[in-house]
Amino acid sequence: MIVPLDIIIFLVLIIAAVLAINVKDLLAAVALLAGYSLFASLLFAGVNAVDVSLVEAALGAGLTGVLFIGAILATSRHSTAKRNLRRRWTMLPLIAAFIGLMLFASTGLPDRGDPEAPAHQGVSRTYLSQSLEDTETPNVVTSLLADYRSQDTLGETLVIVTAALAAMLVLVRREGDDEDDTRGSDPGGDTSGEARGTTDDEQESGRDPYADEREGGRR
Amino acid sequence: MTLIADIIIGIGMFFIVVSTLALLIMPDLYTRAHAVAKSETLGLLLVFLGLFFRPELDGPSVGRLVAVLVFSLVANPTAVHALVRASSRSGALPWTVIDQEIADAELGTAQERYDAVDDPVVSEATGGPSEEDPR
Amino acid sequence: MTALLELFLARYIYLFVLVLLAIGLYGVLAKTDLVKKVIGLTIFSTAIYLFFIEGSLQEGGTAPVIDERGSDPALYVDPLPHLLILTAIVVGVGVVGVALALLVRLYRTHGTLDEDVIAARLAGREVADDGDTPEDRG
Amino acid sequence: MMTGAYPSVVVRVVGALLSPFILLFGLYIVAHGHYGPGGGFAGGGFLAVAAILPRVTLPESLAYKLVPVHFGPLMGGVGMLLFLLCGLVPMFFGGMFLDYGAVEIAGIAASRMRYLGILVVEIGVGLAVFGAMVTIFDVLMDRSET
Repeated sequence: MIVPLDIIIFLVLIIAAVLAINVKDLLAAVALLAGYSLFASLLFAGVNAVDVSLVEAALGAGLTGVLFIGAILATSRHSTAKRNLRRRWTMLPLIAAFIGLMLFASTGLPDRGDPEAPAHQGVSRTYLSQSLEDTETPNVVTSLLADYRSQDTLGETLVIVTAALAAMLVLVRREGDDEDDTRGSDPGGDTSGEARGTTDDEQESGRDPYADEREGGRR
Repeated sequence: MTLIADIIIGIGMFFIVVSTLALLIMPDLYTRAHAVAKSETLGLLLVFLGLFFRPELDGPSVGRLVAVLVFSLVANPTAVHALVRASSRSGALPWTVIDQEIADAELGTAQERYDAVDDPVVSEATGGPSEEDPR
Repeated sequence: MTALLELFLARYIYLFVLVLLAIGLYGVLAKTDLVKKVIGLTIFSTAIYLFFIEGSLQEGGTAPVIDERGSDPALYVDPLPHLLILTAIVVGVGVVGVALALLVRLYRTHGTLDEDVIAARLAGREVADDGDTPEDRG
Repeated sequence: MMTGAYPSVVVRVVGALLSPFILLFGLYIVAHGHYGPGGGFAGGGFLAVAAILPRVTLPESLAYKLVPVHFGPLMGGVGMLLFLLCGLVPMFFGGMFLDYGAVEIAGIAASRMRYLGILVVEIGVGLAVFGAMVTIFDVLMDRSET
């Protein structure tokens, strides 16, 4: 991998992550998140992790975005949550402490691309040299996934199916299940509940951000 | 052979760079989308055309390249079309050059003009004569 | 100076990954919008994937698909982290799906995704009437 | 909402045109995992995209006839069951759980047997991921049936 290109992609990743966290329009945040995943998949391809790159591009960048957009259209497009400054200032030292700890721990890690790193001395050498005669499969990741470590894969597949069933269990409306949809229009004591209507109308919800952009373009 | 391939790929990369520059310096969404839809598709086409002249190309690679080329030629303009259509329905106005004095003179009626321009777009999108929504 | 540059080139992955981890952690901890929390979670986990995959790199290694050069382990990168991260990405998508289902359910019940508002409302209800709180199950 | 016919004929035609090819590409990815990048997880993702693309572009009656709502949980269960059965078969031949090399069929070497076992496992994983993703999408779109 060419190192300057690597660094540029990392800078793009950082910018996309900061914007995705900070932008008000949630659909824009999801678009930035998909771009973040796509550049991460480029980085995976750069270090010869082709299988991971393919999965990240298909599932991480594609399907995650679709799921996010579906959920945002089902709820509310604009992030109207008020800033909680007290919480931010209590969290920042915590994050700084975490990063400092990690930085201290990373001094014990091997250099980048070191062939003598301890992680490479283990069982994966056996996998690489034995895969072709054991399973007739040139792609070692596939033979690892479905043969040498297939119990791991069995567990992961079970997790995926369980996640789908859990989502069904949480969200499917059943008969006689009418406590939904009444609480949303509840004229309760809070103020921000009324500010967030359902946004099936594109014209109303789209007017404000584009008006800002148009003013910026005319100046 | 390799020289021809390099020249064609270079021209294609020129178009991609130009479209990226246009994406950065163009003033509004419509001109940016125009740059992406036309110039970048042409650049991609030229890059793939140059790859066909590379000497290390074999049979399966040609098939894959053609498949990727057809996919991107179909999908890229469609995505831009959907994007521009959605933004037009949301009421994004195209960029126009206006003089500062005229702008100051018209400042009082800006909201009125915004509504006047906005309404035809909305009515066309929701119930106009060119409507093709089957629902 | 050159020693510093060499140190940077050998270690810059850890630096960038730590910055991404910090951004993701900030999104999870400091934002009150729940969708932003899920976005922060995704950023955090993708940074972890990057760290893991960069650890699998070996100088002079190519993609772990055995070709005519033979099956000498020094010719290929380490395939084991690829397997682990491959399954972790798919599980991450499943986790995001369940989290979004919970968010939609919360929105149906409370009409908002602001964490502070929901927490205050839940606390208020609990004080007001103890037993019958159907929204607790949401 | 997101599902239903997209009100532009270009997007509808391209969506209808592309989704069978994406389906084919997903099947290729699932089956080609032995020789290149790919396998059950990525292929299942592409299959799920091929099922979701008609739902967001084509009319609902057509899209939900192509891939019905109950297909998601069904395919998830079928894939999981295929994986489990593939793991159980070697136990009847005296092998361990998921040790396909222990299966003895005349004329097929043990390494070839493991090759075929990998193929069956990949297909099971692909079906499970496809079913799970389609199910999560349908549930978020409020289209699931109990």
